[in-house]
Amino acid sequence: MQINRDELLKAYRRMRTIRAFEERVFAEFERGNIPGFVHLYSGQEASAVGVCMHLTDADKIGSTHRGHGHCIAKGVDVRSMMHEIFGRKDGLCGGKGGSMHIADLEKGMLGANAIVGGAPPLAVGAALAAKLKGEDSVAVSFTGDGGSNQGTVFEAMNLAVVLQLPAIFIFENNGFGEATGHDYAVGSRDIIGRVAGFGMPATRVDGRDFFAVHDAMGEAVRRARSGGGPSAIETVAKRFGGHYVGDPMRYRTAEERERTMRDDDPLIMFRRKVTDAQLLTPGQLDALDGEIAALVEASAQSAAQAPFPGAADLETDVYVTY
Amino acid sequence: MQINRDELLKAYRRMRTIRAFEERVFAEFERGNIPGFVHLYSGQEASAVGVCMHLTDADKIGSTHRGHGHCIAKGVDVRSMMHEIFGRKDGLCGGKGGSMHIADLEKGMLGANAIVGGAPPLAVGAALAAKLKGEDSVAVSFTGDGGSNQGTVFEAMNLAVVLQLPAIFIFENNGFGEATGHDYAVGSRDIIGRVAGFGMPATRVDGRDFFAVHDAMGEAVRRARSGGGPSAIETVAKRFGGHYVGDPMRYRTAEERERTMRDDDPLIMFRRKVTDAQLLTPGQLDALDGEIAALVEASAQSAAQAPFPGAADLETDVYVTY
Amino acid sequence: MTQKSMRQALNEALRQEMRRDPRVLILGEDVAGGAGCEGEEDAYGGALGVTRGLVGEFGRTRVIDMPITESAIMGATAGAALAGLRPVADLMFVDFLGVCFDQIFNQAAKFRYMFGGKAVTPMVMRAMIGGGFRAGGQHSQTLHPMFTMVPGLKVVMPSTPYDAKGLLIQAIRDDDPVIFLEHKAMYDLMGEVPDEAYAIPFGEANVTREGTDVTVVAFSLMAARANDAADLLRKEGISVEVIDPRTTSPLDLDTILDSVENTGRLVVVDESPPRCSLAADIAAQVAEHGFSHLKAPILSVTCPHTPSPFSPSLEDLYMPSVDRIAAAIRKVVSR
Amino acid sequence: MTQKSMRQALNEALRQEMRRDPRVLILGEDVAGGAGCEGEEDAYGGALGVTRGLVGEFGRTRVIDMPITESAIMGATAGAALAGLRPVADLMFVDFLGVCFDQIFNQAAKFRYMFGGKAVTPMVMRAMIGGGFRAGGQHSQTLHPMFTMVPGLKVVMPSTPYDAKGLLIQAIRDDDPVIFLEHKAMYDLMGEVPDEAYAIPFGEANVTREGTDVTVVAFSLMAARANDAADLLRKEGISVEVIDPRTTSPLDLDTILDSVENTGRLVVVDESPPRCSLAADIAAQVAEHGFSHLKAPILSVTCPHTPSPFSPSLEDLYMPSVDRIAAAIRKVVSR
Ligand SMILES: Cc1ncc(C[n+]2csc(CCOP(=O)(O)OP(=O)(O)O)c2C)c(N)n1
Ligand SMILES: Cc1ncc(C[n+]2csc(CCOP(=O)(O)OP(=O)(O)O)c2C)c(N)n1
Ligand SMILES: [Mg+2]
Ligand SMILES: [Mg+2]
Repeated sequence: MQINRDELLKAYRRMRTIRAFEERVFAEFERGNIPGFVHLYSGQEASAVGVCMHLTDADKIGSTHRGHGHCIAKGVDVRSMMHEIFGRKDGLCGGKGGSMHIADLEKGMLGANAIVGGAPPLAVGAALAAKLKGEDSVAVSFTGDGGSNQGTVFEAMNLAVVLQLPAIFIFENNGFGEATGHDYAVGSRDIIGRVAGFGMPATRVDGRDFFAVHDAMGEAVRRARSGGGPSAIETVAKRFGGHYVGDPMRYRTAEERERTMRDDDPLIMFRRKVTDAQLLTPGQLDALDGEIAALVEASAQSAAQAPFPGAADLETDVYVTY
Repeated sequence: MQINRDELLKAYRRMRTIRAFEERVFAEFERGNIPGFVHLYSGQEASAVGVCMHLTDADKIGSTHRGHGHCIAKGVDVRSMMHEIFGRKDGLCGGKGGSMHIADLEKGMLGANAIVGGAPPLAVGAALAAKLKGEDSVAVSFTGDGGSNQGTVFEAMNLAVVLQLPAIFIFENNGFGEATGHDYAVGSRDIIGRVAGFGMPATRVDGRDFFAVHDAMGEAVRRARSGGGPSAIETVAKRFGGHYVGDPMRYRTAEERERTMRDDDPLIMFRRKVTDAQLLTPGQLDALDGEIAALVEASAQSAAQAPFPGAADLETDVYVTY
Repeated sequence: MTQKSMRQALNEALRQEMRRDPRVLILGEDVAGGAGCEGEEDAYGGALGVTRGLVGEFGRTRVIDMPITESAIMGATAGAALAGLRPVADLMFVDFLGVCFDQIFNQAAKFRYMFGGKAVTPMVMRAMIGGGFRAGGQHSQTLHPMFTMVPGLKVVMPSTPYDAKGLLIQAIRDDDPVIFLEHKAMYDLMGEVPDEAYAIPFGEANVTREGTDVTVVAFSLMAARANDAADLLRKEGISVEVIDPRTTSPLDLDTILDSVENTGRLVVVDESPPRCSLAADIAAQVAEHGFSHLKAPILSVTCPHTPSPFSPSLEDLYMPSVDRIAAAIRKVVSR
Repeated sequence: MTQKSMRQALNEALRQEMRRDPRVLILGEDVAGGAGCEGEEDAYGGALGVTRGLVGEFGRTRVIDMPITESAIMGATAGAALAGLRPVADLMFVDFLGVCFDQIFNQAAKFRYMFGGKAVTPMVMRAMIGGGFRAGGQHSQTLHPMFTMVPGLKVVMPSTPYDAKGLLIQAIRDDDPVIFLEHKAMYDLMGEVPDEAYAIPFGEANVTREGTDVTVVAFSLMAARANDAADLLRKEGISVEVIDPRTTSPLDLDTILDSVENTGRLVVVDESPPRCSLAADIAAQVAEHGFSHLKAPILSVTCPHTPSPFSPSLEDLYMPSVDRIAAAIRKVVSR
């Protein structure tokens, strides 16, 4: 475990923030306060955070429809996110994006993406920019198990290999693409094996285990920053909830879901590891939990009160000039 | 060599017909008698013929922009093809398709395709139809080395594996995609290895050698017809000419091209093999050459005299009903 | 006749055609759902439940869940059609056409012409269109003008459960590639729908309100809103004729021209940004062929030239509303 | 000023901008050519030679040959632009948009709006359009209406070498995603082109012939044909004003309306099938905003509602010709 106490606290803070944020989003959605489609990340926190702990604001990530976790892991402001998801004028994207299009370019977050397979080509472009500018930054794309079949993703990987770009492809295998099992949709039943055939180092890790993800990503980032080209990582961790908030989840059994939420919780696993190894104390973690709860509470409170955008905002922000 | 004398004659006839047909097309194009873009297949004859010898009219093929060879190998009428390429009203497609869109659905030829990566999804659909109808027919798609990178191709392969369809993916590695080498554009430098990762049997064969192609295809077809699912074959054989007729070919050296045309000619290789093994006599082959030369001559003559389509043809054939 | 929702009407059309013709099959992501999962089969029945129950009757060989690979789906649909099936593909959100458009517009739509009239490609592509779900820029578009533009495609946009059933049956029986666009805000709309199968021919407009002062042309959800505007304006003494052409390609221009001949005025409502829209298309055809009847400028009511916004406050301003339609009608009548 | 071909003008624009700004780079299939081959570098310089010579000056890090993966190319272009470069992608034939449209219309075009005005995506997508090459259904389209329709995109269609250079420089300097459409039949067209760099602003039409009887609006190759028709009709005593708006989005509607105010008559020429075309778009805008000036129906001269045919005899009938344009002008003037 080559990671110091401050970093462990930061990792836990981010994972817990994702969880708390999403639990609140779920509740607010159920209450009718959040419009549109919302896809929750709970259960997969170790993937986003294990990956993004290695990244600075200069590094870029491209995300999916299930983007809250990636945003928070990348350091995007939670309050602005909440306002955006509530559709408010002072949200991160002025209320024009919403959950599926949250972006924060200053943080290197190139956007959630409501098109499955949308982000990998974009991340390859960002990696190209880094290489051309002679920077040592990297670009990361997140794709689901379902999305791993999309043609755009394969094209992006090939291009990254051809140009030897500092791009890292994360495949988040959470068991399902909507209501379809990954073993059905991925003909080879081996996402990362198929990826390896594209000619880049590719590893599968336990996506519930922050440390496993963190280690694999560390290697991929070192490789990319030093000109060693692209890599891929498959993180395996089931989502706790449905595809979207409101999904009746008939394709899962109650037992399987309960088992998952009980045995596969990345936060519990993290807490156990760091307290067992006496790296952090339960008290430290509890204190963070409280802090985060307050932050999320305040964000939701202020979001609910913030004004909506109005007619004057409808036609702005389409072009820089027109 | 599990192939009888009649079949050998048929194979030679088809390979020679492709060569003779294309030599004539080249000459007619240079003379200004053929409009549009024309892509020649010379040098790759053993690929199309080795593959299509196993197919009946009930089996389907989907082709590329370089489709003459596939058509002839599939048994499409040479005269109608020539008329089409000349843009005449009695051409195979009424002059509406041309070289890049020749199709003959009665022969199971689903069309040349001017979109790189266009055919594999179509072939998968044809394979699905065969399976659903309970027929034992198969569907084959041809793709180039350049096209092997296209997302649509990867998607099609995955789908064929998921649904275990009688689809066969032929990758014709002729060294170049336009003016780009395949080792550059295929990041893994291993087309068929990358394909194997999709979860189907995949073999690379010498695409100059009819017998090698024929053997590999035999196995793939048996597998497909008996419900064993999809396969892939990479046939390696350089094209003799440029990407299109008129290509100055600056990306090749004169020596390389001469060497290729001298040492890698599938027709010469075939002739040597069958005469060495005393399966066919030079006289038999020469007789076929003569027959084919006459056929091509007659086709070109009649094409040059055939009438063009006119105003009454412009707006027909868009819909069945409208 | 029984009251049925648009969703039920569509489901019934699919079921009846699948019973009638074994060549009809359904392809799409989660058209059944539950493949490779521990839970139930038929867990989704399509993203918004239209195909629910069909896998139970027809099995997974005819209701086929697909990986998230729209190019492969559309291509396989086209290939299967060329090879003698009559597939109905579900593209889910129409916004996804961007990842598979080649198979639709360069392949399926062009086969017949490029192959000299010898190809028959009987396929239906169902897709959900439209705003109102607060789904943002990539899940709220209509995109019907992009399909209408393409020679070789037919484009259907039903506005009632009755039409939805009859038009979908026609689409399945039709020998050409058909894009069938379902407004996602209309699935729960109720209406009278006969139990038996019936087909509504393409290219025949429905005059849903007769009137004498102004002609309003609108499709899908906008047809409903145009009817509401007409009802509203009747109280103001304005007599509005509302035409729902039901299919954008072929388009029943004759009915529109006949109406404009009577009214002299035209408003076209289109849930789409304005440029190269269906509103523009119809306005232009009338400005060419019905010019002498026109007493006033042709007005269009469309979305602005912006992507679809997420926030409810913006989306409500974005989509043509009954108020905006009524205002345009008042304006054109005052000329 | 020196005479240069359209091809040279475009090449010069790229070269000068690449010299000026190190963030400008070129991505596309065979934009250099020869990668991984035994023969020469720069073997293609783009399918029709527009980028020839640039790899020699700027190297393979700035003139990048791409695998045949248009979604990756367009996505990488958009991603690179978001990350601070100013890429110029070569899509080759515009017909290939079908395999990469999502990255153009759902991604690049929408970033700025969806991200609340915070994204800047300065990218140019060059593509070859149009008929005349006998290239058949999948290599002869123009497809500019599909781009014009999309909020967030700018669309350029130059008709002279002079305009081509100035508009391409503007496109590269522009902060929004720009589709730059080059008619493949015009690369050898010669014209006066200044040696130094200059930018032509978007949204400013060029009145290429002044006239009083009828206004003709046309872009790209059709602008040339419209000018020829105007010259022809001058001899018949018909005074034609020809407007080439040069960009379809933004569109200089004011210049068109001013002209129609004078002439009272409008013909729009568009190398595209008619439905939801740019011809329809412009006709509709004039039918709304210039109605009171109109003395006659607005006529469109377009391709028919069919795919592009291969045979020369059909393609010549398919594309709007000088004769068909002249006939439409005569017709509208006789009213
Ligand atoms: C191109 C495209 N196709 C389909 C969809 C609809 N869709 C949204 S999410 C999703 C499932 C994605 O599964 P996966 O990639 O495993 O991600 P997860 O939802 O499990 O995080 C689908 C099919 C879409 N948004 N875009
Ligand atoms: C989608 C698409 N992209 C690009 C092209 C232009 N193009 C036509 S053929 C070709 C090269 C294809 O190379 P390969 O697949 O190796 O086939 P080959 O020409 O060698 O037979 C290219 C780039 C196209 N027709 N379609
Ligand atoms: Mg998943
Ligand atoms: Mg090749």
